[in-house]
Amino acid sequence: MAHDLGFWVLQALNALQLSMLLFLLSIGLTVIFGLMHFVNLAHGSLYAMGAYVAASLAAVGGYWMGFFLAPVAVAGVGVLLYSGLIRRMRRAGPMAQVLVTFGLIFALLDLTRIIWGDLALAIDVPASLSGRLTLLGIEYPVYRLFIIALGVAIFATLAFVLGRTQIGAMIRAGVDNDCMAACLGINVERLFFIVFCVGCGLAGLSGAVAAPLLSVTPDMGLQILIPTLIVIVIGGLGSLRGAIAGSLIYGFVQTFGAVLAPQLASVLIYALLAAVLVIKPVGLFPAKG
Amino acid sequence: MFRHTTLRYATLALLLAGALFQALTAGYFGLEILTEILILAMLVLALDIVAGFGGMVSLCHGALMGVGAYAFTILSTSAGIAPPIAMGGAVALSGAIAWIIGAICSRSHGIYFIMATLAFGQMAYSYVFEAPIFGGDDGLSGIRRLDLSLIGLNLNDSRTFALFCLVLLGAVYGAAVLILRSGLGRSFSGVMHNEQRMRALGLTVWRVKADVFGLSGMIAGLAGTLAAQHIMYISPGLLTWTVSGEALVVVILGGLGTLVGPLVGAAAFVVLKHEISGITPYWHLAVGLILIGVVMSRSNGIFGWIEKRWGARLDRRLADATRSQDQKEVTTDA
Amino acid sequence: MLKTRELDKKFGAVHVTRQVSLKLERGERRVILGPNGAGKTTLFNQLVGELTPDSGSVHLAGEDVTSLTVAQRARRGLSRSYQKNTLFDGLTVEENLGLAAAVHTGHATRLWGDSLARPEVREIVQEVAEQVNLMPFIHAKVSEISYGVRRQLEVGVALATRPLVLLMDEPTSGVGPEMSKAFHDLLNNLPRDLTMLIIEHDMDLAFDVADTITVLNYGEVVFDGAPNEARGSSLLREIYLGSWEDA
Amino acid sequence: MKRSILAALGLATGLALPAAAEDIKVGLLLPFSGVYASLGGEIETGFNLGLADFATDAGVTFEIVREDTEVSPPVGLAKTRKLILQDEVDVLVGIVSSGVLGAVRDFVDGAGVPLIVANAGNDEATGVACSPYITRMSFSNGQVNRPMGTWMAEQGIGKVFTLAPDYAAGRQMIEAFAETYTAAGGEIVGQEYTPFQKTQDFGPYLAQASASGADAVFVFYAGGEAIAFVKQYDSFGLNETLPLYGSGFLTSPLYVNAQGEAAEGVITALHYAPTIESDANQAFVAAYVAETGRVPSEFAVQGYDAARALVEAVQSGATDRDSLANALRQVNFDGPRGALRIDPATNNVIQPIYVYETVAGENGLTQRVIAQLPAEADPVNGCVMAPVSN
Repeated sequence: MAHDLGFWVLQALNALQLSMLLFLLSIGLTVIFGLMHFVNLAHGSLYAMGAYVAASLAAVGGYWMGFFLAPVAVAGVGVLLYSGLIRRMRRAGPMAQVLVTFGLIFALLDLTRIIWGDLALAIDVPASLSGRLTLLGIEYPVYRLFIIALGVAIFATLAFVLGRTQIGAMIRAGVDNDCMAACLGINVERLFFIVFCVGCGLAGLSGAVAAPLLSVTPDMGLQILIPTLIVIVIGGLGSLRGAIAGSLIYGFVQTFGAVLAPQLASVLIYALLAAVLVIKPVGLFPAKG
Repeated sequence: MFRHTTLRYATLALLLAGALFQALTAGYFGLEILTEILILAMLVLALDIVAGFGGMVSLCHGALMGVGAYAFTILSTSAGIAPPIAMGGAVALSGAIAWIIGAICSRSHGIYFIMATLAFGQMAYSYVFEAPIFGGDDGLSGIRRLDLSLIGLNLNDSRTFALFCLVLLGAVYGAAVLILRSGLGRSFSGVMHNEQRMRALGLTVWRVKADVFGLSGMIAGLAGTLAAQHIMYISPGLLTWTVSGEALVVVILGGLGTLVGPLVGAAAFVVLKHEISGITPYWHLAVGLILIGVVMSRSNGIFGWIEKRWGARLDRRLADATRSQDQKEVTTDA
Repeated sequence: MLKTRELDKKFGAVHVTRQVSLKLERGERRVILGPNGAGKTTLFNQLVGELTPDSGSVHLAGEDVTSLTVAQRARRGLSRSYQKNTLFDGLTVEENLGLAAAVHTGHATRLWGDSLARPEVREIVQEVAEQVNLMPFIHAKVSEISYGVRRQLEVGVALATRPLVLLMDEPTSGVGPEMSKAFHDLLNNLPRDLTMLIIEHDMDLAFDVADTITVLNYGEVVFDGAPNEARGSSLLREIYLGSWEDA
Repeated sequence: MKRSILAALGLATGLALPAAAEDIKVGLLLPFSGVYASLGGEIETGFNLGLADFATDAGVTFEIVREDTEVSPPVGLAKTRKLILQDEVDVLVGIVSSGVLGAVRDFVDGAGVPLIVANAGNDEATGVACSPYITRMSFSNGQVNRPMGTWMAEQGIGKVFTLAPDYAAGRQMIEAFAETYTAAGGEIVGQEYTPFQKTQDFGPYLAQASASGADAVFVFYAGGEAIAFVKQYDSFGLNETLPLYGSGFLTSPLYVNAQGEAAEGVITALHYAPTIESDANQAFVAAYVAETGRVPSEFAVQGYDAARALVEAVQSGATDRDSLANALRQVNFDGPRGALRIDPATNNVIQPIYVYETVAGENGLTQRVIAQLPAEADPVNGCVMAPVSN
C-alpha cells in the first residue's frame, strides 16, 4: 500500500498519543523507583482504579469531575498504601517490596470486581473535547490531541519542578544518594510520602485519561503493567528523561511496527527491550551511572 | 550456599510421606491436586535454584516450562518420535534456550534482569501464540503419556502418574542438591554473594550464570513435559508471564533459597487456591492478602518462618547430644 | 613480573593517570603512596582490568594483558584485595577461601563433585588460613568475625588463587595501630617469591613492608626508589604533608 | 500443611454423594473469575432461568455442581475430571473459552460424558475434533459470519477492509466472512490482525483501513477490545465515511452501553439479538430483565437454550450419560433465537443469523433487526463420528 504524507503524520500523532499515555503512567512509577528503590507492581492496578473512579464520578458529575477527582482519590489510596504497607516495607529489601505489590495486584483486582462488577464500564469524551481538528491536512480527534498536550504539559511541569524548585532539588538529591540527602537535613520520610502519593495520583490521572479511549475492565491494570515496565526499563529507571524517551520509543515502535511489520507487531517491542538490555544493561538514561 | 539441616530433612520426610499417603489413598480430585502440586513443585525448584542461590530472579521460567511442553508435544505427536526420546529432546531444548537467555541476561541485575527475562519469556509466548504449527491459542491435543508397560506401569492411571511425577520430583530434588553442592553451584552462590569478587578471582561469571540457568531451564522443561502429559493438552497460556509470576510467588511464599521451602510453598499454594476458589470467585483477593501477610511478617516465607521458630531449637536439642556444627548452620543463608 | 608502559587515563577533562610506567621484579614488594585523589585506585583498576587505559599497556609475566578482562588477568596470576571488604558475607571463612581456591584449581565450574571437598582445594584453604592467621575462625561466618579478622580474610581470599602478583588496596585501612603492626608481620611472612603491589595511605606500612616505593601525585609518578631514599625526600614530605594538612 | 490437604480432600469426597436415580446431576463449568467472568455469570443466569422455565414439569430434579474454570485450560481440565470422576455428574454444561474446550475435549470424549457447550465457538470442536458426546448449543465461529459475507456483498458493498485480534477465533471469524464475501463477488482490500489483548491503540490500524480505499470495514472484536475499538473508530470520524460492520459480538448487549453513541449505526450479524420479535424471545427477555434488570445477551440465551436442550433430552426418556448424549443430538425446538436443531453430522446447532443495527432507544442503545438470514448447517469439516442411534 502506498501512503501519502497525511497518513504518516496521522500515524506519528497516534504514536505520540500512545507515548504520552504511557508517559503519564510510567513517570510516577519511575520516580518512585528512583527515590525509594522499589518497583511498585501495583501501579497498573492504581491506574485501573483511577479509570473506575473516573467512570463512576463521570456518571454523576460529568467527565471533568472524574478527571480532577480520580487522581485525588487514587492519591488517597496511595496515602493508605504508604502508611499501611509501604512505610513498613522500607527496610525490607526490594524483593519483599516487589512481592507485597504483587499481592496488591491480586487484592486490588478482586476489589475492583467486587465494587464495580465484571462488566466493562466506559466514559464519554466531554463535549468540549469531542470531534476532530483539521491540522496539517488531516483530521485528528481532539481528545487524542488533548492527551498529547496533557502529556507535554505534565512533562514540562515535572521538568520544572525537578530542575528548578527546592523540592525538586531534594528529590534529585534523594535519587542520587538518600543517605546524603538525609544528612543534609531533608526529611526523607516525608519526601518519600509526597512522591509516592503524587506518583499514585499520576497513575490515577492516566487511568482517568485513558478511560474514554479504552474500556474500563478489571484486568486493564494487568494489561498495562507490562508496557509500563518496558517503558521504564528501556528508558532507565528513576529518570524523567528515561521515562519520556522510553515512552516515545515504545509508542513509535508499537505504532509504526503495526503499520510496517504487522506480523512482528507483538514481538518487536520485546526484541527491542532485550536488545537495549544487552547493549546497555541499565537502560538508556538511568538516574545513576 | 545450600545446606541440609535436621529441620530440612524432617520437612522433606514429612512432605514425602504426605505425598505418598496422598498418592495411595486420595480420590480422583485429590490425585489431580497432587499431580498439580508435584509439577508446580518441580517448576519452583528450578526457579529457586537460580533465584534463591544466584539472585537470578527469572520471569521466564513459565515460558521455559512451556517450551518443554510444546517441544515434547511436537516431537512426540507431529514428528512421531518415541515419547522418552521426545522428553529428552524437550528437556535439552529448554536447557539450551535457558542457557542462551542466561548468557544474554547475565550482565543485567535486579529489576533489569527481571525485565530482560520477562522480555524473552514474552517473545516465546508471542511466537507460540502466533505460529500456526503450535495451534495458536487453541493449543494442541492428542498428547500421549509415556508408555512404561515394559516395567508394568500404566501411566494413564492417575495414581500411577502421580507416583511417576513424585519419583521424578525426587530425582530432580536430588539433582538440584548435587548441582548446588558442585563446584559450579558453589561458584554460583559465590556470584550471588559477591559477583565482583568472583570475577576478580578469575571466574568467568557469565558462563557460570548461563550454565546454572541452563540446568534450571532443563528442570523447568522437564516440568513442562510432565504438565503436557498430565493434561494431555497444551495451550500458549502455559508460557504467559503470570505463570512465572505465580511460580515466583510460590518460591517466596515457601522460602527463597531453601529448596525445601518452595516445595512447601507449592503444596500450600495449590491447596489454598483450590480451597478458596471453591468458596468464592474472589480467590485472588484472599491469595493477595495472604501473600502480603507473609511478606509483612518479615520472615523468609512459610518455611523461613518455621526455621526461625523451630529450626534453632530442634537443632540445639540434637546438637546437645551429638555436638555438631549444625547449630551454626541453622540460621543459614536462607 | 608486572610492568606498565606509559599508562594514560582521562575522565573527561581530568587527567587521572599520566604516562605511568612501573616495573616490578619477581618477589618485589612495592608500595604506592600518594595523597587522596592522586590516582592510586585508578591506576590499580587499570592494572587489574576494571578500567581500560586510554593508551599504554600492562604486562604480566612477559605477556601483554592490556586487552584482557579482569577474570582473564586473574587466571594468569594477578590477584587483588579490596580497600572495602568484598567478601561472601553469608558464608564461613573456610568457604570464602574455598571458593577462591576452587577457581584456581579449576573446580569452580565443574558440575560433578563438591569443589570445597576436593583435597587440592582443602590444602590451599588450610595453607592460606595459616598464612593469614585465620585458623581459629575457620568455621565462623563472615558476619561473626571482627573487622580486623575480615581484613585478614580479604587478603586471604586474594591469596587463595595462588597468584604470581598480589595487588592490595589499603590492606590495613580501618584497622587500629596495634592490629596494623601484626598485619605488617603477616605480609612480611608471606612467601618471598610472591610479587606484591600495595596501595597505601599509611607511610608506616610502606616502610615496614616495601622493598621499593612509588609516589603518585596528580596521576604522575613523582618518586620511585627505596624506602630509605623516600624517607629523606623533601618532595615526598611536601606532597604528603601538604595534602594531609589540606584534608 | 499436610493436615490441611487432607481436610480439603475429606471435604471434597464428602460432597460426592451419589445422585438418586431420578436426579440428573449437572456439572456447570464456567469462568467465574478471570477475563471472561462476566460471560460466565451471564450464561449461568440464563441456564438457571432455563431450568426454572422448563424443568418444573420434566419429572426429574436437576442437581447442579458449579466449578470455576478460571479461563485456564489446566484448571478447566482438573475441574472436569473432578466433576466426572468424583461428583459423577451425568452431564456437563458450559465452557466459555475454546482453549478450555480443547483441553477437556479428549477427556470428556473418552469418559463418555455428554457436554453441552454453552459458548466456545472454535470451528474444530464440531469439525475434526467433534465427538458424539459434545453438543454445541451456542455457535461456531464460521457459522456466525458466513451468511454475513454473502449479505454484505448483496447490499452492494464491493470492497472491505477486515480487522480482528490475532488469535484462532479472530482468524476463523474473518476467514469465514471472507470466504462467502469474495465468493459473492466482494473484494477484500486489506486484512490486519492486531495483537490479542495487547493492543491499546487501534489508531494505526484505523488509519490503514481508511487509506485502503475500502467501502466498509468488517471486524471481529469482543469484550474490552470491542469497546475500545468501537469508540476509537468513532473518534476518528470513520463512522461517517466508512461504515462499520462486524460479527455481532462487537456490539453485544452485554457491553454496548459502555460504547455509547459510538456504537450507533454499526451493523453486525449474530445468532441472537434481544429485540428479535417472537413470543418465545419476548418471554425470555422479560424474565431475564425481571431477574437481573438487564437485557439478555447472546451469552445468556446460550445458557438458557442449553438448559432447555438438556430438559428436552431428559423428557425424551434419556436417563444416563449415553442416552443423554444421544438424545442431545436430536434436540430441536423453537426458542428465543428461532428454530434450533442440532446437526447430527457435527453436533453443532443450526440456527438463523440476524443482521442488526445498533440504534438509540428509549433506555440507551438497542438493536434493530434488519434481516434474518436462513439457518445453514456448517460444513462437516472433517468430522467423523458414529451416527445417532434410535
